[in-house]
Amino acid sequence: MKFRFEVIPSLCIGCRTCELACAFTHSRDKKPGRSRIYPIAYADDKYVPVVCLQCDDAACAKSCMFDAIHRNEETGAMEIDQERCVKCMACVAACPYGCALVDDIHDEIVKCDLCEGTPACVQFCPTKALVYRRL
Amino acid sequence: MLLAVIRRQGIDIPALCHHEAIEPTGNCRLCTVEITRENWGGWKKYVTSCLYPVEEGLIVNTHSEPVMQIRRTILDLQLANCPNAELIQELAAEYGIHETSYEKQPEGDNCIMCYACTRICEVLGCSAISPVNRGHDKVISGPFGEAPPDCIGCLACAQICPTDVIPWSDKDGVRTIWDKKFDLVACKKCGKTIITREFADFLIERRKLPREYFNICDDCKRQELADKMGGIISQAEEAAL
Amino acid sequence: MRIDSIDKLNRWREECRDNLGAHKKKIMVCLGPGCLAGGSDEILEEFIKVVSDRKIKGVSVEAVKKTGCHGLCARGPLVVIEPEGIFYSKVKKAHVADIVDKTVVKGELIDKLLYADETSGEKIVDYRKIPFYARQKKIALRNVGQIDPDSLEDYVARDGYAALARVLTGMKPQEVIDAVTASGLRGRGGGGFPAGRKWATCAKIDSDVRYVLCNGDEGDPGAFMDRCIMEGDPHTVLEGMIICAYAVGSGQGYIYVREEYPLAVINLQKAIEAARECGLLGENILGTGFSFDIGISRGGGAFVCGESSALMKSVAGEIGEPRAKYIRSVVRGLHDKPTVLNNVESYANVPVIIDRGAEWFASIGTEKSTGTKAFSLAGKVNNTGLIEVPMGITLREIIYDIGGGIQGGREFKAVQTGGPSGGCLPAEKLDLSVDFDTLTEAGSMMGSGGMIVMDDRTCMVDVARYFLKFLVDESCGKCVPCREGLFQLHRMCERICEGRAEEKDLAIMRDLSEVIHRASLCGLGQSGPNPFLSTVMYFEDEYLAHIRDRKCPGKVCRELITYDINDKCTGCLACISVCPVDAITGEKKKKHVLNQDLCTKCGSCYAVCTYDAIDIE
Amino acid sequence: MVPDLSKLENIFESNPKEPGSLIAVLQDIQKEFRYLPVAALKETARILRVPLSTVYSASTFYKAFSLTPRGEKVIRVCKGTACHIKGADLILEQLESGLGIKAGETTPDLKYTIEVVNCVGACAMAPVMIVNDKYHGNVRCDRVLRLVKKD
Repeated sequence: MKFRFEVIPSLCIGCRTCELACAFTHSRDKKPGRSRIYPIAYADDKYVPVVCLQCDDAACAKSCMFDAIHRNEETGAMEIDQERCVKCMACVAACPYGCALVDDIHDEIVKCDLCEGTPACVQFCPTKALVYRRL
Repeated sequence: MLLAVIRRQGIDIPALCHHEAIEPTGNCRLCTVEITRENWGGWKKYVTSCLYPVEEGLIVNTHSEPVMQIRRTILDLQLANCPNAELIQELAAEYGIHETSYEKQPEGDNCIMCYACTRICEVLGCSAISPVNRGHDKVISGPFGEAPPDCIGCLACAQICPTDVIPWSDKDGVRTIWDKKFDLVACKKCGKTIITREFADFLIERRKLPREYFNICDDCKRQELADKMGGIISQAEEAAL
Repeated sequence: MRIDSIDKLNRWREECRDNLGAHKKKIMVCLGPGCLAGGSDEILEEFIKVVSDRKIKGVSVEAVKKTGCHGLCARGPLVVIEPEGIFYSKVKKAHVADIVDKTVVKGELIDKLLYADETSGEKIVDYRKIPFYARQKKIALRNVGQIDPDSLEDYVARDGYAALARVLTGMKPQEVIDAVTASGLRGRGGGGFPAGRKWATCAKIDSDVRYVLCNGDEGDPGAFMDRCIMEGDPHTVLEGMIICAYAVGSGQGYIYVREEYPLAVINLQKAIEAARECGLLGENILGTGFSFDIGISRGGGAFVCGESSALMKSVAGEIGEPRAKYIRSVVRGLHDKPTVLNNVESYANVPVIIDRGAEWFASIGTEKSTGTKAFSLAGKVNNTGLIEVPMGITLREIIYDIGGGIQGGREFKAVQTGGPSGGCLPAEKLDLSVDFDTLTEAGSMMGSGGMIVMDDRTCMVDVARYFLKFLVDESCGKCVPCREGLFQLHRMCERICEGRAEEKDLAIMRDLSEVIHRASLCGLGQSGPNPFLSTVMYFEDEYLAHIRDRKCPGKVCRELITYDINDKCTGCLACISVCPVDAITGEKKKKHVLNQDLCTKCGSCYAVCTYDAIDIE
Repeated sequence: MVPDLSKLENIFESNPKEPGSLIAVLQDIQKEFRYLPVAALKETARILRVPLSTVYSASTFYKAFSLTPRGEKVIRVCKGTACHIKGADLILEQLESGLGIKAGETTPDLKYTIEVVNCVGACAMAPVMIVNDKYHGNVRCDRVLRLVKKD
């Protein structure tokens, strides 16, 4: 892995720009996709942007019986191969952080793919609470 | 295989029994293409591209008239076999067929016998369902036409089915598929359900995943993560003060 | 006794010959499928009983021999008295004592059991002089009907395992392959692929394990040659396979026998055990260091398992659904290893090719189809039975000279070869040469060797419908063109037979046939439309008669015919007793009456009426 | 009628306990019980370590297997080409009307089963009918029932 995605909750103001950026980046057929990132309030006006941690020993990949989730060695992202995915929801159930998601609009299981190396959320975060940096 | 190369070129050819998660078997025949070689002296062969290996010097025609004739006839036959399958209707219409030329099967259940469901179940390691009987009487079913004992209710078969013919439902915390009922794991916090208890147990055992991963739903797990991180941050902030 | 050297085999052969003595009296009772259907097993028992009762000097119970199919099934049950070759036909249990007392003891002939020529009525004593036999040339069937299939001694006495001995001691594997290639032997299962080329390909592939398989899944309806070889001369199949195994470097083989042939399984099993016991099979064959063993795999009753990839799956204990053979089974076959698969008759030819030389074999038959071909002659021909003829013979010679013409002197209409994958040829094709390429060109095919003769009371549309129904039943159901296409083709054929079709349907059927042929996964589907295509090619007028005039010229299709009773009726009650729906009423010696409303047109009355009193319109 | 499953032990003993023995084991079971009892199939799946669905699939794919008990006398009518053109249909019709069952069925008293087979390889004697293992050649439709009842 050459890159790491970092979140700095203290900078997050819960503006949900990342959500919009993510959804629009993943649009298809003129329809935005489901956002893979969520600023979630843990206290009044305090937020944590919850997004896939791209775990080393990732439960999503382990739970996939059809070998559809693999790490992109370039970006470090655990990616779902939609051609192999049969939407059995194993990863959705297994991810300990709830970061494998059902995209009802496109009828797919989705998760953060780090936008192939240029995460839109990072670009659009007004407070620089999201960082993607080379190791 | 040839199909992958064809699709990579952006050429659209139908393939109903094809799925990356399962081995190709060539049931639907729709991905048939015409192949030849310079030294074949004009001789042509019709092969299913999902099964034909890529070879140097192969000349492939994906839309020649005989190939189109094959696809039209197969769709026409499928339209007679499963007149109510939307996917077949759409595809047939694409190939200019709106009404079948053959005798419609009144008992048609929209199954195109692609084996995708049985193959995915085999990949999963359950092989709960299989093709039963042979020839035109062939159906997909559990052993003895009953609820399959090896089924864990994962839904892979119903999801992979190109014509959506495997009925299932999730209702009141219970999933029903193949006439078998499964308890769905309910989130301990909000009650939301995602997969069946048997599927969860299967994953826990086969893939050595901790049981607690399956106790709560994805929504609550995200909230939990936020709360946990928030707690750490708050603590750090307090310590800093 | 274990034979651990070639010398020992040769010495034993001399012993066997002495024991059996070509000059000695022998009573050969045919236990081929045809004669068995006539009760020849009881006749054999009776012979054993009578001969042991009589205590005749020089004729012991050993003189009574059971054999495989002798050939002329139409005249069965058959008994042949050797060495004279006295041929007794239609023998009944009651004749046995007479045959022993008169013919065996005194040398007298029993006139009523002798063969009478179809036309002249002339009696022929020696079967070798009967035209049915005289016109044949036997290579693959050389021992069938001549030896006791359970006796390894019988086989060895007739040069059995001599070819194997020669191969193992004097020939390199490549030389064996060269010999088979030079002989021009082509696969007798129907495809006609050169056997030598198949063996050479298999031998060349780098692999630790190779398999030799024998296809005994004789699924074509109307074919029973392979059955007769497996039942009547099992050792020749084993010897052919062992020679093949030596040539390609295989240590294990399997014979796949169809479910319907239990006797073949028994006889092959006995032969395998006998050969193993003598060191002709198994470890260190004939003391040469070469090892090869054979197992039997029983089929489960599925025609499609005659297809090579399905057969291999079935041998491996799986469901016999074919796979795409873009990588051929000779490269990746049983358990994904290189595999040679030939049929029974092909292997039966191999020992003779080695024994008498490739050149000799190649001199028989035509240039591109060398050697002979076994056929089972059946249908409406007089001499139904098992024959072997040199390639290049004409259909007319087979049907009229050997087959003795059409039953009841009726008119020949068609001959069906190649089973469900083959086709029907009309009278104008009777002078065609019987070889792989000519038959294929004519729209039929050699097939495994079923030859069914049809007369003017056969409806060609019904024949097409019959084969299509067969294929619909036997389709594995995996791929769409075969499962749905043949199903629809059969439905349309049915509509023609029922007089519910339109002329444009024929065009749709032709187009559909083309696609089924091109797009099906395996040979069953690809050749599936042939029964329709060949009949519509040669008998289109019959199709049109059904469609335009709603008439069945062969008077077979029920929806298009009516039965009635004419004045020839003598009131014998036969038709009344046989009518399954009680549509015929009447009293003894009074003309019977057929109620058309009840009649299902099954034709039972016609079949039993001996007074020609049933009319079909 | 409850099948005596203790006979299964011999069958499993005489075949290698591996998935490749599936067809052979099913054949032995069919021979022993004259059909494939459900319990025997479940046991087969367990012992050979083959999915039950595969066992069931094979049981329905091959014609030699029957999932319902067959009669004491299994009458097999050959429908090979030669038999077809020589009137095999008539024989079948006689049997069906005479025994009151259709092809593939068994009489309620488990005495007779009628089966249709695609050629038994005795074409020269067409039409052919087999009662248990006894072949009858050149069968005439008016003699069918007598032959069946006699054997």
